[in-house]
Amino acid sequence: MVDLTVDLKNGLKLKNPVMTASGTFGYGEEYEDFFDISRLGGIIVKGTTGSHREGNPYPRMAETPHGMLNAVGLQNKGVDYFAREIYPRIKDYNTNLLVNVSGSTVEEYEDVARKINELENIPGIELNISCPNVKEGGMAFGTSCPSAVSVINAVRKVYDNHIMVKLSPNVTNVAEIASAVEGEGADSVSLINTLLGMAIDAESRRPLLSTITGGLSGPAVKPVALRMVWQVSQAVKIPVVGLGGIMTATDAIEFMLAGASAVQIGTANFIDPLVSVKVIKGIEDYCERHSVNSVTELTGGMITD
Amino acid sequence: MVDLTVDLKNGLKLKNPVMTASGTFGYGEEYEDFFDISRLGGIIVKGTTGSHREGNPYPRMAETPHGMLNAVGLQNKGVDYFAREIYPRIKDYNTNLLVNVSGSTVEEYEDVARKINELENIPGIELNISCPNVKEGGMAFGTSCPSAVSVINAVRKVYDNHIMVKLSPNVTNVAEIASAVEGEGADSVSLINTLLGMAIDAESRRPLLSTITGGLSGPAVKPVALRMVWQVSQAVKIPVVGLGGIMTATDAIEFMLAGASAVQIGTANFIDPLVSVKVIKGIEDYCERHSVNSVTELTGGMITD
Amino acid sequence: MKKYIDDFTVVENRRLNDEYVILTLQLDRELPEILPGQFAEVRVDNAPNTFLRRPISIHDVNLKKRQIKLLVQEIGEGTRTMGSLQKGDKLNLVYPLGNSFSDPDTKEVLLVGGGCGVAPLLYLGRKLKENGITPKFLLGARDRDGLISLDEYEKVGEVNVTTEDGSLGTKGFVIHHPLMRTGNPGYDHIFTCGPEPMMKVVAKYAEKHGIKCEVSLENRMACGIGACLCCVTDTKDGHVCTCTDGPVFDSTYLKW
Amino acid sequence: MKKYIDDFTVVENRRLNDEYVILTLQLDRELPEILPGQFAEVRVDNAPNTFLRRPISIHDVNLKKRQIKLLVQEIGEGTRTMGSLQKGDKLNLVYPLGNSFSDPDTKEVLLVGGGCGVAPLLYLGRKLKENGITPKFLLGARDRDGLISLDEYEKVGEVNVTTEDGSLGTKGFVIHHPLMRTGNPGYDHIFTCGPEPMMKVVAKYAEKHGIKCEVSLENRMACGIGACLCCVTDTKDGHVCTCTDGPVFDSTYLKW
Ligand SMILES: Cc1cc2nc3c(=O)[nH]c(=O)nc-3n(C[C@H](O)[C@H](O)[C@H](O)COP(=O)(O)OP(=O)(O)OC[C@H]3O[C@@H](n4cnc5c(N)ncnc54)[C@H](O)[C@@H]3O)c2cc1C
Ligand SMILES: Cc1cc2nc3c(=O)[nH]c(=O)nc-3n(C[C@H](O)[C@H](O)[C@H](O)COP(=O)(O)OP(=O)(O)OC[C@H]3O[C@@H](n4cnc5c(N)ncnc54)[C@H](O)[C@@H]3O)c2cc1C
Ligand SMILES: Cc1cc2nc3c(=O)[nH]c(=O)nc-3n(C[C@H](O)[C@H](O)[C@H](O)COP(=O)(O)O)c2cc1C
Ligand SMILES: Cc1cc2nc3c(=O)[nH]c(=O)nc-3n(C[C@H](O)[C@H](O)[C@H](O)COP(=O)(O)O)c2cc1C
Ligand code: FES
Ligand code: FES
Repeated sequence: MVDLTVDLKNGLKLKNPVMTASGTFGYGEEYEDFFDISRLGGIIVKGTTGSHREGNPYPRMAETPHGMLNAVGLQNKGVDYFAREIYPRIKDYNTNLLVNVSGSTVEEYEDVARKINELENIPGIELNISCPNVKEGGMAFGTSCPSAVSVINAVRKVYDNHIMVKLSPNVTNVAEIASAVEGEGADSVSLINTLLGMAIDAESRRPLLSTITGGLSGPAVKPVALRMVWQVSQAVKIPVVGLGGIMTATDAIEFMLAGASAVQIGTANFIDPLVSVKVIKGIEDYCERHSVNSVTELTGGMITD
Repeated sequence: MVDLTVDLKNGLKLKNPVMTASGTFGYGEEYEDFFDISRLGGIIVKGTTGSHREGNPYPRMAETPHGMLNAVGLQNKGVDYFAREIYPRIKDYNTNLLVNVSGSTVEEYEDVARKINELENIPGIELNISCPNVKEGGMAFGTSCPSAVSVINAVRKVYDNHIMVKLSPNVTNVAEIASAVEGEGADSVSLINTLLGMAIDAESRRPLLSTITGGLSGPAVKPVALRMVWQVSQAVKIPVVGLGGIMTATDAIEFMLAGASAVQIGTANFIDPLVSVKVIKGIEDYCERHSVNSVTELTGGMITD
Repeated sequence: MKKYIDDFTVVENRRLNDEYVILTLQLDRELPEILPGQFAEVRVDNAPNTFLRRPISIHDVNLKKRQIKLLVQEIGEGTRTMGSLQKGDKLNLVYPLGNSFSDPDTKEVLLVGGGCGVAPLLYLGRKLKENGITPKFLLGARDRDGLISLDEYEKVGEVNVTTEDGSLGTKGFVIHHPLMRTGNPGYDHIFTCGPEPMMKVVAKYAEKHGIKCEVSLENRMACGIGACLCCVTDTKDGHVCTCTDGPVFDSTYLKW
Repeated sequence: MKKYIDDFTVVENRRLNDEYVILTLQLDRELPEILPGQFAEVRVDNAPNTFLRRPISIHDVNLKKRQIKLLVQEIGEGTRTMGSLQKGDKLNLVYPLGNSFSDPDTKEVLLVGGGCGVAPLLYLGRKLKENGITPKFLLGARDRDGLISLDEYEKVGEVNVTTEDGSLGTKGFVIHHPLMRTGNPGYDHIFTCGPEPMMKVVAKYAEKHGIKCEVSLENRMACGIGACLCCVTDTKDGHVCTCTDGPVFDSTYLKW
């Protein structure tokens, strides 16, 4: 029997290293028809902000080679609505529910985190300082050390449980930012959020997204994500959660070998709603085949002699 | 009849906007069997350094979803060998030959540029301050404004003809770097060079490249490239040359609509050695179909109202 | 309604013309309930540039044979790959998705379709007929070749057609058909699916004459199940998902 | 040698076993000259995860019929897609690529192959025979199922085999075959193609006994024509391209 559990510390224990990524798995409910979602290591729910947001105008999505661009722009009904209407429906899932927290100002991050702090069955938040699809805040916080630090510092004061910080890949030196947020008390980092991209329809000469640019995800970005996970895991001591283009168990294992303690699956859920359970099973099979007793042995297991 | 000519200024006039990208088209000779390479708008020959370089150990290549990683590491026989042995063989091609110039130090860039300056049939150089596959110099020059500036400044003093500066996508703010090199007298900028990526073989647990990380190219990177071309073309007045994942005429047209005056084709040459002439033809057809008299009308023609 | 992921087997690929095929797909067990207006997210294998699933309406359902039909218009790599499927090939569907056309309060209904928007109207018409309502169809196309398998619709109700070039039926758009002239139109509920400009004029006409009008929207979809929020449309309640709150909307609810 | 890009038509796909197929491809015009040891870069369509071409050796050439054969071992998506091609399908090749096995100065030659490395040896053997040299083959595999279409090789020369499990021929690796024992070996030129560890022991044996040895290397290739410099191998002259300076090298030239 392979031990699939992973302890990300400060209250975040996963039954297996597979979580679903924010914005791609709704509140979990959307996938209930397909499988028992309590089998997941964790679910990161949608990006949540201080108040209701309509998100960006339509169109918000474009397909690209082995990937997609989105420009959802954090559409959500705000943290109070979440706490009142959604939390009661989902709080008893037997898995880790993390709320992806976003904001336009440091105060907004703080406000949302404080309110989530009061919800008992939420073991942690994922601080999204890397959303490329909002005009204010979002990615701007995650692309420089001082601004990243200011968010973590403020949130750490009001939030007791696990803080996972989601990093932007749209930077020159991701390891530097990871170290900075580690220094402010982040419990873990997750990466990557989407790469800023763009698509045009040559016939109409118009951008395919209402916002012109959007966030690129899917297998196309996997090589970049893997490289960043490797760089960050060498720079920090806190656990690293890897994501970006994971479609199969082999992809997930690659992220763990590069240094991730756990992984998240995003875009792949759209193509195969069952992908996350298949990945869990595939990791287990791999461990058995390679006589790995605990999945934690994979973390950073890349051989580079 | 569509006018396909593009004037990139300071001596670089293209018969059409399609060039081939450095490191993917050898010295042109490799493709002579397939078509008349004088039909190209230009050829950017291999990365050339001050002296002979063996490049990185094998393996140097890995396939990724809709892309590839390479870690060639600027293997070349040095500028003197180029001037003595290769230049005489290729100098009479009836197209623009640009030499892609690389170095580990500012002096090396300067040295190579000075020597190329003496070769009559080379209308320009492409300054590669963005190679991710060398230990020293390379991308390091292209990821901060001061170091980029130092290279352009030194080379501008010794090189009279067209200087195209090739930018790295591995930065937080590519427009800022583009503006900085424009300020130092660059005649044009080309982008993107490869995105730093990585691939692992899960079974052997080893990286697929000898250098662990390498440069990602191909359609996977196109959305990022297009976005950067758009950002840069709004920030500078000098011409922008767009590349990254172009496989078809439609892709090339998208780059022009986003702001490119010309394009380069890289990885696609490996899949279809005839791709560049097909793209030229496709651009011409598009212009006819859309009643565009001069291809220059496409540049920046994206409609964003 | 519970959603499923299933591999269907292609039992027939009937090519109607250059552009359109009807795929008949069979399941190896009982079909779940499927409502008219619902769609499936189809996974397209072996199409190198088709990454996401493709939303396709349920064109027809035969519970006894455990078969569904898809009417596919080939416009890109995904739909062309579907169009080239052969008997025995597998096709993976996430289904049934979306809401559905409502049960009308009246017996006088008009089903207006254009282009591949005629797809969901066949199953809708059949269901209406089962419930004792004989619908009228008004189908529009560029030319006679664009009007496909009319015989199937004729089995269900009266079929009226328009073509832009006048090669069949009334010349012009659906809105130019006598059925869409003012004065007692003989129906008080319209269901429409087709190009957005068409649906907009139909909806405007309906609103003007106090006729209830339900439209079935298309949108760029990634998940099809309400998880990604990519497919929003603007309504009186702000942005809602076309894939779960729709694809069928009362026209007056939309910010058109 | 001039290189070409051509669409070939599959005229036969002969499945040898679970793992191997032989594709016979026909050109609609005269074939250019092709040398033994050369390869083609094959474009694999309809395989979503196969982006680059795949290098495959020329297994056999029939100028009169304008046909070439490829022996394909299915190990991944690209080769599996090739293996599933059917009569009438098209396959786009950039060819002929690389150098070739040399013309030996002797009449006593041994062709040593392992796994899918036997592929180029058939055409080589046939060419040698045309030039009055009857080659000996020594072919190795894991088991008897790995030894494929031996009859074709037997038409050309004496065939000796080894299998790791002893299910056919000598038990062990090619190096364990009597032909590879010291003492008058009866040949003074070896051509070998197969897994690198196999070629290394063969080359070491040859060097020790003063026998000339040419090896055909594999490598990860992007362009196949010397443009990308991805496929280097380390030699006495430093890094050279396997695709243009090779794939055939004198074993003493390599830094093994
Ligand atoms: C709820 C719903 C039901 C549908 N029912 C049917 C049906 O029954 N039969 C049918 O043939 N088609 C139907 N469609 C449309 C179908 O989904 C698209 O034609 C298909 O996704 C195109 O895929 P492709 O790979 O062939 O083309 P692509 O190469 O992806 O696209 C070709 C062109 O079509 C545009 N396009 C692609 N997808 C859409 C879309 N969803 N909406 C608008 N434009 C798009 C692209 O921008 C591009 O210009 C439906 C769409 C929706 C949302
Ligand atoms: C000059 C040359 C001649 C060849 N001749 C033949 C031939 O006649 N018949 C034949 O079946 N094969 C031949 N090969 C090998 C063939 O190119 C690979 O098997 C093929 O590219 C694998 O593609 P795939 O998509 O099936 O597998 P992939 O999914 O790409 O790879 C499957 C596994 O094989 C490894 N691999 C892929 N390509 C290579 C390679 N080029 N070298 C070593 N390992 C690789 C991958 O790392 C992976 O572990 C030749 C290779 C070269 C360089
Ligand atoms: C439609 C969509 C919506 C997303 N919304 C969010 C979000 O609200 N918050 C966030 O941190 N990341 C969001 N992301 C990013 C993903 O969580 C993930 O970081 C990214 O997609 C890369 O992973 P993938 O390639 O597995 O999808 C979104 C991604 C997509 C595709
Ligand atoms: C094998 C290979 C070698 C390359 N060598 C160089 C080089 O020497 N100098 C350089 O500036 N760019 C080099 N590049 C980068 C390309 O010129 C180009 O910027 C990049 O591949 C993106 O374009 P593409 O997606 O069309 O290939 C190389 C790319 C590849 C794939
Ligand atoms: S397509 Fe994902 S929410 Fe509608
Ligand atoms: S494969 Fe490109 S140089 Fe050999």
